[in-house]
Amino acid sequence: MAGAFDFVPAIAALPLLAFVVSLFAGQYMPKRGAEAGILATAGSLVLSIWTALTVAGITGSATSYNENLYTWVAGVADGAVTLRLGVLVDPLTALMLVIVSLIALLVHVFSLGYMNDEGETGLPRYYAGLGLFTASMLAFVFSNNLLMAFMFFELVGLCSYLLIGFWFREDGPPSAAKKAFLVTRFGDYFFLIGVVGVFATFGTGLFAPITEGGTVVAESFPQMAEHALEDGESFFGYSAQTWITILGMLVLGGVVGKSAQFPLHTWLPDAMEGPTPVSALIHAATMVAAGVYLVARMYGFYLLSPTALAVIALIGGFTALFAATMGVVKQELKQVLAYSTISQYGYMMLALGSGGYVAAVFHLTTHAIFKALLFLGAGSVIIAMHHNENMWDMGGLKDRMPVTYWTFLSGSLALAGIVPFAGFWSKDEVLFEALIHGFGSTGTLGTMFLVAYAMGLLAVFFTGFYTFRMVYLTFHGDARTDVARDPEPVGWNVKGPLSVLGIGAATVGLINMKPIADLTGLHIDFLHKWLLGPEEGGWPALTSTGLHHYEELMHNVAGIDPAYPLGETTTLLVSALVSLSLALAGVLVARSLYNEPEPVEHTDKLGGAKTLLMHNYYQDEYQVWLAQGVTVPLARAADKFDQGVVDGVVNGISSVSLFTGSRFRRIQSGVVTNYAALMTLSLVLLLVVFVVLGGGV
Amino acid sequence: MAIQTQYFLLLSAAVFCIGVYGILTRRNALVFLMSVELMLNAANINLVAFSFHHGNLTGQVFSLFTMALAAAEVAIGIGIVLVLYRNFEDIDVTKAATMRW
Amino acid sequence: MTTRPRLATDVNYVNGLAALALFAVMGYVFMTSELGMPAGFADGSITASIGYAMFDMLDQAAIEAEGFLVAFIVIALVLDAALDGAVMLARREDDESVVAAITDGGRPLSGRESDGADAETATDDVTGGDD
Amino acid sequence: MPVAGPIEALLAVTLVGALAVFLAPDEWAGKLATAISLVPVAVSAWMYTAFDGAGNALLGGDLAFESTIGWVQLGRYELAYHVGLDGISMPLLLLTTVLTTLALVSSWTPIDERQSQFYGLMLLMEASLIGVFSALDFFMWLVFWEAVLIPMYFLIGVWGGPRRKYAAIKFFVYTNVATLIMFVGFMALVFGLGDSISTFDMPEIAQALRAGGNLSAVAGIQPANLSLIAFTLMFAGFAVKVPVFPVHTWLPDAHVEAPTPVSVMLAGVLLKMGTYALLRFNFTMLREVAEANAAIIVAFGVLSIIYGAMLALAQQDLKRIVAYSSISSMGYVIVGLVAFTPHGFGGATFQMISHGLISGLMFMTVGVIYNETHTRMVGDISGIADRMPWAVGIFVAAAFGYMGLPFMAGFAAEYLIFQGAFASSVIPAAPLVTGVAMFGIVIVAGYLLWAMQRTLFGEYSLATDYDVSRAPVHDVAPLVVLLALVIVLGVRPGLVYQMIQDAVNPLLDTALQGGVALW
Repeated sequence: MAGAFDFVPAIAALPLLAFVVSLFAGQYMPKRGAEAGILATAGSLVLSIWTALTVAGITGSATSYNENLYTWVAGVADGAVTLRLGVLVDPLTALMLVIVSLIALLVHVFSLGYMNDEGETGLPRYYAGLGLFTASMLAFVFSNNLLMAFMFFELVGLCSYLLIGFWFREDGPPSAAKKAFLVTRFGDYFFLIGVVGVFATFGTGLFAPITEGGTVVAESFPQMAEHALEDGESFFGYSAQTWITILGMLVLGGVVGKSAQFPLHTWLPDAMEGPTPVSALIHAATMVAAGVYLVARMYGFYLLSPTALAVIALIGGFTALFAATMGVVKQELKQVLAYSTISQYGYMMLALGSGGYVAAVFHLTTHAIFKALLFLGAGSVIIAMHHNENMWDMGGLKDRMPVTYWTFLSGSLALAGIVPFAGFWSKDEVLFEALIHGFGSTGTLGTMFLVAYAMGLLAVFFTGFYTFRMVYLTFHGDARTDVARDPEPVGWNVKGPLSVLGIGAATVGLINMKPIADLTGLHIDFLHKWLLGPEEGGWPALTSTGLHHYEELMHNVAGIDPAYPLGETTTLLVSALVSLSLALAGVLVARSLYNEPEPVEHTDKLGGAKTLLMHNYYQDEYQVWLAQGVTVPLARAADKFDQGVVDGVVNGISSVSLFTGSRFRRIQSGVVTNYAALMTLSLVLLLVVFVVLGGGV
Repeated sequence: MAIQTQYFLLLSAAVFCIGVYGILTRRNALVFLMSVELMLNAANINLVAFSFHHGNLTGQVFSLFTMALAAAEVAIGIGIVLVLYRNFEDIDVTKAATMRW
Repeated sequence: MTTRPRLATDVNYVNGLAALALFAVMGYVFMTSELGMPAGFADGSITASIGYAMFDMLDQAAIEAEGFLVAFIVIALVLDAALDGAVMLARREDDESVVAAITDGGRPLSGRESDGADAETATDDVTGGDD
Repeated sequence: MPVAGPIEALLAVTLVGALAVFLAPDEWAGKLATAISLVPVAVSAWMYTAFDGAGNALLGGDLAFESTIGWVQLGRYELAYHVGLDGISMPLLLLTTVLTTLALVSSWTPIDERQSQFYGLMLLMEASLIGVFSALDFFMWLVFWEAVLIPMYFLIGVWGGPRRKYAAIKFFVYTNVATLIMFVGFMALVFGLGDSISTFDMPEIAQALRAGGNLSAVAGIQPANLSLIAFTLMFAGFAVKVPVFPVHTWLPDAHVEAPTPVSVMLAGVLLKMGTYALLRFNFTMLREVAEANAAIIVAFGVLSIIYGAMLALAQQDLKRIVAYSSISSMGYVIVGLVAFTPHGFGGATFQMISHGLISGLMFMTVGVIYNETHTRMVGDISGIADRMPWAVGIFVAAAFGYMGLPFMAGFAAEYLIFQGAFASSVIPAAPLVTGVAMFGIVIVAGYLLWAMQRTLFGEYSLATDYDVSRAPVHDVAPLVVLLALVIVLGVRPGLVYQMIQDAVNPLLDTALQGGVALW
């Protein structure tokens, strides 16, 4: 009987079909290809939900699935690895599939309002891009090995490029698209080395072992690494520990690029040049999550390297704070959201780095919902404002577009981390995990976690501040421009997705209310249980991607242990209260500064810091300098060297031969006498040589 | 008592070198032709000498052919000299220094 | 023709040294070589033998030789051709267009243009004189 | 064994076809040549399906479509007409026939004078290329190898750009001198082998060399040094054709001056002759020397990758950009070959095919844009995406293919090369070296994205006096075919990789010892 797992490839195949249909037939369709995309993503959503239900054990017996389906390159000789594409479904995959296909569907619907109703041209191209993106992203999610993940990782990068550059007639979008691809490519370069390295080291890139009737037929690379570590093997002249760290850091390069972490975060704010639904889908909810998802996917590998974990935590914590401070001074709506996205992914990295696997996945889920909501809300505002994104030109939109306002507010509360909205639960858990592991882990690792935690905690305040600065400037006060006084109305296709997500942002946090669970003893931490799996047997035994296994590794290999300085419950409450009060403080400061009919800019009070923040800490400047101030002159110098020296030698050789030729030509005077003399002399010489050599040997 | 072969060779070398000398030092095309004639005859001397040396008449027959060829060569040579004179108003071989004029 | 060919008197003696050197080398070689005494001819008429050799009648020749009939014919033809060539080259200027075409590399020279009729007669003459 | 096999048919059709096209009137020479060239495509496609070879041609594998005809006795050596295909040459042959047809179609627009001669020379070149990839007798191989230069010389020198004479002569002299050097090296081996070979048959020579102990001293040079010298000379000779830094400078000049279809053939097939020969001669016959000198060879490869890419970054001419990036891409082949791993060899050979298709596609696309704009300078064109959407779309796809986008042939090739090189036990510090070589994929993205942004996107403007309109169908059709091939091979590399692997694996069968390092 064909179960849900047999249809998993179709989850990606449907949007791929939509891509082809939109590209070639989109111009003949009434909605220019949107129909295909909506149908396909709806189909994907249904299949994803079915898959999730199967994983939950409701609609089938098997709760996980891991098969190689396609041999991409068969290695014939010994030692030649075989590269395959396959499907891995476990609770993490199922969750992510549902998130991605849900948001993709909503964004497709929203696009009807944002793109079709606005009379854009080139829509088949747009929907084709969305379709290809959705397909690649979903395929990335259910990839069962690292190479397949990389391949689709690159494809989503391509789609990101195509969609950011959708308005190619202007100067900005193509440039931003180029930057986005190039910066992520730089990260992917390290990722690719990592992929090659993993295959060369372990001969496989499987995330989870493949079993047949209970016996393992193909081991996964995290497991092999684990064994190698136990056996004290060495690879390429390094100890297993060092080598695993190196590989982990290399793969992390791709993660940092895609998830827009410091220092490769610079592309994401620029990427806001793309259409807003694209920003919602790609640059907030899904593609940017790919990096974090990848770390979660191969978490069993990262747990073997405490160094890599510390780096992930520090990058995450720093990025969370760093990006949040930049979000404080931005004037464009989408820019604020972009920096907020960077910051929030920083939290997820922080969680992963400090051993908070569930927290990271939880925050990934809630963030996908509320950030997609915020972007779509921003899109709605942008439609209303005739594509003016400057918040200082808005104001007072609250009464004129209530659906947008209330949903946007729901998302903002979630983002700021106000109880009981989604963001509170997840962010609190992230910080809590970092805190207890920081105290519990030994040596520098614990210190690193605490440093990262401190940065993350501080960022909570900024998050609350910039979120509500945005809300107040956009929706409250008096309308500051004519457009804001009379905004363009938005249709059902905008309000529908907003409402769905608005409710989601308020409620999705309920899936894992850990503090409540701990306090009351109720077992309502569903996500935790979802990722934990059954105690004995079931999918964790097959895939070894269960939480139990990770906790063992944390304890045994990485030396990460929880510790509760104030007792378990008190620590939990104090942690939650601290972060909540910081968030509220941020909100209140924003309220006091901007919640007035005619708000004024307060950024001047920051003094020198304002310039620094407005210029994004000169991150773009130094990266542009690296490209234009170092690489381009270097290329020019290489070109000069090539033209002058290398080719100069070639031309020099040819001119030497031309010169000697012109000299030798003078012998050819045309005078018979000279020829005769030369002949005679040569004959004499030849004879003398023969005589000397002893006569014709 | 016949004369040793190398003396014939020496004679032919002398005649040949006189011919070569003429070609090298003179510029007059007619003198060239004469010099070439000398060189051909030096070859003839060689042919006859070796014919005698080996007791085989082939060399002598060949020298006859050579004479015939020399005649042909002179005929053409004189013709060329005439053309040369027509084109350059002179028969100085150093004047005709290009293949095409 | 107001001038006539004269012997060039400005002789280049330096080049002549090459000829002397050649003589020295050849002389040295010849005089140091050990050829031994000549074998000489067998009895019989040398002249008659040459005649037989030329006509491939070696069985009648008194002295050893090889047959040269083909060479003889070839030489005859060459001589004939050479004489024709000499005549052609030596033809007067008036009807020289073909000759000029051969000797000047075909480049038309100003003042030496000849009309088509002349060229044709020249061609006829050349072919006609081929005997 | 039948004497007139499919290879003979290919040679006959192209040669007779070339003659027929030479005699045809200019008006329909292009159509005639294209029609004729479809025959080799069909024949080689049939050959692909009927391919029954196994193993490596030089190392005693079973050859497909083999035929041998004795020719002349040259001293001790017997020269023969000997052709046959193995898993390495079959895909290259297919590449040649397909690319020739597409290049012929893409010539219809830009070639507007002396058509019959142009198309005749193109077919002549196809014949020679087929010969190069199928010949197994050294003498015959050399004849074809040199015969390729002649049509190429005229194609650049007659139909080229303003500096065509310089470029054509440079190309000809450079590659010809290289052949001479290579020839000296090979002859040194032949003399060194002495009595152990009696023909110039490449399999016989290769097996004699691989067997070991057959080389004897020549002119006082000991066998080990002799093979080192021969290796160096042959490497130098073939490196020019590839081209490898620092003997690459003929390439950009030739590409810039050559008309589009000629560039396509030059980048698509002619460069592969160099790497094909390297694989057949240096890395098959003198494996131990190659292994001993792997550090130096891989340095040349890595230098070519990075240096070529850096040069491409500095160019303003679209064709020059692609030309320099070809140097970069061919550097990957060198790295793959010298790794001496299954995927290294296989990936390198696969890269020959994939680069042939992708660079051909790239040059054709640039050509289509040039046909409409009459300029190739990045600064002169902007925003043509509006005017010629399909051509631009394909340009973008081709550029991403060049950058190694997954599911396109370039990614498969490059990934396999990296995989092979990383695990190499021959290259010193293989992971590090591979990592450095891979940086090429970042630079290539840099210059192609930059060029695309400047030329394709933004507001429409053009520095020349032409009006850009949609490219004609016969210009775009070859692009579509090539793009489809690139994607098919990217999704299913096994279509050719299977036979490639079968042919390259015997190269690794026996470990040879005793190579002498250069230092």
